[in-house]
Amino acid sequence: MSISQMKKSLTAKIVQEKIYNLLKQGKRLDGRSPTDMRPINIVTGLVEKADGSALASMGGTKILVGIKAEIGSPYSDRPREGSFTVNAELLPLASISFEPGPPDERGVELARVVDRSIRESKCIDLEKLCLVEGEKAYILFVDVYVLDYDGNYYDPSTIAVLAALATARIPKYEVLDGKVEKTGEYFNLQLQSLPFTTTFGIIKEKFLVDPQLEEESALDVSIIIGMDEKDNVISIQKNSPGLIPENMLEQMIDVASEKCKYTRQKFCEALNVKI
Amino acid sequence: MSISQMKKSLTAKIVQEKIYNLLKQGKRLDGRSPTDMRPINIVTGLVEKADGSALASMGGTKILVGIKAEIGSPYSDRPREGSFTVNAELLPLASISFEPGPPDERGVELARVVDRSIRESKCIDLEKLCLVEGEKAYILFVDVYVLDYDGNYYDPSTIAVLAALATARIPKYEVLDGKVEKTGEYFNLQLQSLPFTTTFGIIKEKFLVDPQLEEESALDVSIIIGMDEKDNVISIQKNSPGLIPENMLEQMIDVASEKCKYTRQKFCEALNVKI
Amino acid sequence: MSISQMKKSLTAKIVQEKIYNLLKQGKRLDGRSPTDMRPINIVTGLVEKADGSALASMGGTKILVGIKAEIGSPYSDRPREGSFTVNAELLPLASISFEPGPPDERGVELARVVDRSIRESKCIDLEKLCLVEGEKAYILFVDVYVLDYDGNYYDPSTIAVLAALATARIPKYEVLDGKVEKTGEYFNLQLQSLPFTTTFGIIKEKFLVDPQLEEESALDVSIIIGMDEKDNVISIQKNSPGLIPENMLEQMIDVASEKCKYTRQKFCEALNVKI
Amino acid sequence: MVKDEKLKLINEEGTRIDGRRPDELRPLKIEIGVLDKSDGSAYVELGKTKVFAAVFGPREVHPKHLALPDRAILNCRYHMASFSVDERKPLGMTRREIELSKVIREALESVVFLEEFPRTSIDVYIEVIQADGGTRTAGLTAASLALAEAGIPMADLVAAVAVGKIEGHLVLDLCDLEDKYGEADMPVAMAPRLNSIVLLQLNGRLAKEDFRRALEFAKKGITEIYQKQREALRKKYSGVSLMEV
Amino acid sequence: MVKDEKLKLINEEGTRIDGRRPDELRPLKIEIGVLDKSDGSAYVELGKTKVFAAVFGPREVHPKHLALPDRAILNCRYHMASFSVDERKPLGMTRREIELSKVIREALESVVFLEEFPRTSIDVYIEVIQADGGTRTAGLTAASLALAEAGIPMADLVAAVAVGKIEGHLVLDLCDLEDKYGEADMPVAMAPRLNSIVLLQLNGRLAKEDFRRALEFAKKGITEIYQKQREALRKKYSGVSLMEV
Amino acid sequence: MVKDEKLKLINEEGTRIDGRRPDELRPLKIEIGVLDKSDGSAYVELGKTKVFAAVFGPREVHPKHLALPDRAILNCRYHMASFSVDERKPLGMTRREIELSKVIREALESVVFLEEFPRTSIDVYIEVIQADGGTRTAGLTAASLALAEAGIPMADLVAAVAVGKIEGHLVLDLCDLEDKYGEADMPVAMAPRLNSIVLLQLNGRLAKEDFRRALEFAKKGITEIYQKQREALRKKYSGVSLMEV
Repeated sequence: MSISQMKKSLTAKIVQEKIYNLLKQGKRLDGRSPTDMRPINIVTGLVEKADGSALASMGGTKILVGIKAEIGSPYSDRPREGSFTVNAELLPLASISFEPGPPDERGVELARVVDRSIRESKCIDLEKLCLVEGEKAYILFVDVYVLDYDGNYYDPSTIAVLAALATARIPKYEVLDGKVEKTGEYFNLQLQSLPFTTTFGIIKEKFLVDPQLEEESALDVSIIIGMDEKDNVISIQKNSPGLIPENMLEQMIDVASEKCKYTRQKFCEALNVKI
Repeated sequence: MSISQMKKSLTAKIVQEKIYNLLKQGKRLDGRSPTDMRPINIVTGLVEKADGSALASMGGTKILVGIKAEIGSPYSDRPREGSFTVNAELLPLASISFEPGPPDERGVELARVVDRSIRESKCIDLEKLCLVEGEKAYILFVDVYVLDYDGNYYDPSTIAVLAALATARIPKYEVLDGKVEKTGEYFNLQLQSLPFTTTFGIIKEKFLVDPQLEEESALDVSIIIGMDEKDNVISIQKNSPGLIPENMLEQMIDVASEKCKYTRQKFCEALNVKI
Repeated sequence: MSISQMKKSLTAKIVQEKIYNLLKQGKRLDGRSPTDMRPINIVTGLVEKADGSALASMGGTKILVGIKAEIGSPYSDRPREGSFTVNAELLPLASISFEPGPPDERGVELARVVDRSIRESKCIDLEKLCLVEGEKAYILFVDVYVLDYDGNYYDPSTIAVLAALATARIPKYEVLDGKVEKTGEYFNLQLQSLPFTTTFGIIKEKFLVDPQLEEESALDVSIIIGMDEKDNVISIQKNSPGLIPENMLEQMIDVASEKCKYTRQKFCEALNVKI
Repeated sequence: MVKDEKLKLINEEGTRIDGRRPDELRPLKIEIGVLDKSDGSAYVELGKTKVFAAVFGPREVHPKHLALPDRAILNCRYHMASFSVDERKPLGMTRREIELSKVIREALESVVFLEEFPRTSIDVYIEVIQADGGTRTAGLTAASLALAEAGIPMADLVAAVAVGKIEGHLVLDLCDLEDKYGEADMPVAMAPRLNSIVLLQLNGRLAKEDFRRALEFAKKGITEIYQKQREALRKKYSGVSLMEV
Repeated sequence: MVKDEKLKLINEEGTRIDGRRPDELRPLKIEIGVLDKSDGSAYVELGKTKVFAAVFGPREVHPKHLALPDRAILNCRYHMASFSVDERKPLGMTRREIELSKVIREALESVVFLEEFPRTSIDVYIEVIQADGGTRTAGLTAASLALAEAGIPMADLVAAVAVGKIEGHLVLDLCDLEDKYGEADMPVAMAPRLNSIVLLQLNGRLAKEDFRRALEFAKKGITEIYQKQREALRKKYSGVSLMEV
Repeated sequence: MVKDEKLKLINEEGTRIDGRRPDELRPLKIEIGVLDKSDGSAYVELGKTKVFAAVFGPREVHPKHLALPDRAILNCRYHMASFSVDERKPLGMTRREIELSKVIREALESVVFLEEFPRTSIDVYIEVIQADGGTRTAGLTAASLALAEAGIPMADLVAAVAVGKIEGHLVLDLCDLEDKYGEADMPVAMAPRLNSIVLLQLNGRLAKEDFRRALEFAKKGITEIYQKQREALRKKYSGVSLMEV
């Protein structure tokens, strides 16, 4: 059962008015322009026990991602491929609005939106994750934890997941006499695509990207657009109640294309990767 | 923990008085006689993805049943038999008194009472559902959904289950080199018995069958009696608080015998089956 | 999430004062001296369907333990050993303060503290519970139920578990042509150690052992100390909020040593075992 | 369960596997007041079936909005110890336990004067420590005594037993083997003084003609149990207790 | 899913596996008021996709402290019958169902005048009885009609359909096979009179240039569905009902 | 875990596998105020053990009937990231996490002046992002700092460390390997200024005579940690922060 949580109070309306007035002048509360993103920081490898890990921040929002590889059976309809699973938890230490307990609908939505970008862009070569056709394959567990929440956990989550994947060192296994054993060697995942997302917030006929917390609570509606390096749209999620005027969409797609490029560049600089 | 929900309010007592006065004249709120059932309607095969399905209604109460066959292991103490499992959900769209979430005690009781009729009447020949002794057998998942609830979901649930079973086309499997594969053919279950139930409601020293919702809330007590075509009692469930005068039971067994015959006849007409 | 339940009311403070005044005179509410335990009673074998069972009481606190052996796989890092699992339930019939439902943090803590004593004392020879190295081994399920709760369920739980283990008759299995079957014979576990625990309650600078319910609610803090027959400390658990003056610990260890010896003696008498 | 072909549940003389006659109860042991911390409690042993029951209340309802203005809520949990059955029962409530909790509660609601305690709850806990057939009926027999000890007013005690059919013979008080391999199992609970049924279930096949006789068997057993319940209550209140743990 | 190499989803003439043109909807059947006990209900069939929706409310919120002082709470549960899909869906809500319940609820919140019913809840239940692609959009189409029948005031009806890409062609209203083996699936819901999007998701790869055209396809489908919704409402209120169970 | 026979945890000179002396702590790093959205937070690294803690409160209790009239409720959740351990930990709270949440909460309750904030709750969240032994003690060390940063009044800071026995030697601050293959592990938390124990557990075998010495070792470690905690708090309030993400 999904329960509505929209409660736009009077205060929120005053904040909205303020943000809207700024937007009309091309400005925002924290000095950014409507299409500016907050600073991106990426630290990888801080969890040595994970096979890949990254802590990414976008402004005050911090995301920790860890990856663990296990050996399991391939899906029966994809015998030549390994698989991956994305989970996300909105940790209660990240925000007064997050509760301890199993992921609520927001956590589930975050996991599924991140999963969609990774899956549809085919950035992981799943065929390389097969060990023995139809019998043994790698399963990657990608676990996303929101550590500090200052608005927009979508974009930095995708960044952290890609950083963890890009720097992961997966233990190699081999099958000897039917037994699966570690060889002691490692391999890299060699990502085939770098899909990023851009989160948009709309107030009246104006939009902005990467809303911080105060903005987020004042939005009329928000939407996430994911794009790969070939300018394909690979994921969209309208993730709040509200009307999106149909004629705004194309413009947002254009901005998403530009912002995802920007994020990709920052990502590659931080990880010292060529695009 | 099972929690008492009996709350007979003043209104209920007035309704009870009214129904009781009618009963004394052999009448009921909707014009039926005390031992009349509401009209029975059965539609089969509307869910093509199920291996068998039926939508049965008794008056305003509508039940949807679907059957899926899977291949699994036989129980170790019954190596030569397949098996079946009945689940029931009181869907929240069926009634203001049903809540979303896992089945509560009413849903569990419904599933177990229906299961009991099917199991004890041996209407499914479980030995025909064995593929390889001790290793592979068919498992039938029989899922019952109450779609619209106007009293007495027991009797139409059994009808819908039997209709789905009687018209099911189960995909045939075969075992080739240790692998289980579909042959592309189908088989029918050929039911060995047609057990139906009759739900009784008692007010003071009078009883009626197939209570509709308004009557149900005014009953002193209710009981379900299941019988097969050989006049065996195959399931009984007193399913509400209240006293049943011991000397009423035999008479109710006689009426149940007659009503189950009637239901069986309607069922066979609807499905165009001979008894 | 663990939620604080400490609610020391005014009444509790008055009771505390009373108990403290008695303690200063070396006395207690029920006439015991501070280091006296309540009478211990042990009945074994009352659940014939269990492979081992015992009902132990310490004063008004009654614990029922049953053991069931099953055959499963050894842990991959301990291929030559069987295993055991301890579960504990604070049954709602034992106390107005226990709720039905899955074990809360108190039940979990009880199970883990009992488990720790059994595990760390190595009283069960796990290597004797291996059937086929790396493939088949006995798993013992040790289930602890608190039946009547008059304070201190820790010490009698350990007694009941050891009594059930000491008197258990485990069905022997053998592996024939890859199939695991009962031989019809039984074996005893031959415990290698008899670790008992002593529960301490502290009020101001005084302590007592084996608090009954009224005392328990008046304690400043409590701690459980487990020791084996060689005077090794094998488990400690501070199990309530509160400060333990560091200089009281050594003295409590000495008393625990003495009390565990006493319990061991009572245990051996009751079961007619030599130490 | 596939019955071993050689297994005979009842011989030509009508003697059952444990030596009983068809209409004979297993040895019955009843103790009242066995658990100190509840408001009322009882222990019932019927052959190897062993059951505790305890009652708390009437007490305040938490959270308060669940309380009923005109009567008490009766809660009931029927629960089996994991080791009470042949194959270890996993932790948590099974669907069977949920169903039996409901029918047992409804049986008790039939006799307890709930309207005397508005806004409160009465909580009944049944713990089966060994299950050898007839646990719901033994549990109900015990629960009714626990309610009596707790001083909860009732129109009558509830006494309960199962009746069934094995190899064509009607029998009283089935043990586990008879239940498993028999043709029918019918648990019955009555308020004997009121001549009324408070719990009735049936599993199996019972020819219509057999039903009346089965009910007579049940009534015979229930009368005996009711007698022993009253005796135990009398003994309790004359201050003699038997159980020693 | 690995697509069988011989499987052609669309041929050179632009004909799809079920014979449709790229911009053609599957046969659509709409019934209003099919479930008596709810305040409003609807049944929608789009090809083999079959969905019920029912609405309860506005009604009191339980427990009361969850109520909002200035508006109604809208609850929504999207749920699939276990047998609605090829592989039996286990009981309980999957993560997919949880996500879809959220986006569907948000789509409905976009049009319902919630502030007219402070301190109440409006509960929307969607049951998918057969899933052949487009269940969330069919569910939304049905839910919006159920709300209308329940008399809940809305700024507009919501009409919804999926659009996607298969073997390089944009197509309207994907069936399950097209969804599985196609390149992209984009469910779209609109409040047509307001020219606004209320639900939008995308799964797959859609070149930036294709996006505009995909949206046009969706709008075409939505216009047709909207038409049929209004017709069904008209028919309902002129007293004719088609469904017979 | 079966220890590889060749594995030596400590050599004849008393040097441990990571080069430490028996009574030496691992490198300790403390940061305060690392998470902006909580009322207080801290990060503690002890060797490879890495832990975040954050505090919210005092704040209103929901639902209200859980509030206590005379004091604050202290809630605590100790939780490990799935990837913090060698074998991936499944999602959800394990029994170990439930137990540790309880003993950590009780340690904090021993020093926090709860009676100053009646009818409120103080919520402590500990997230272990890498576990290499001593996570509960590092978590407690961090939680106590987070409480301090949140301005919650305490009788003292809590400092904590484990002490244990490996191959016959007492050692301070066990790493994972030493914990797994050693003979005993005893986590200790103290309110040092009060000379009092607030958490004490033991797992393993420790001869009675060893107990006093083990406690001395723990006190030595706790004194060092307490020193660094106070330093970190001083540094925090003089405005210097080290952590950069």
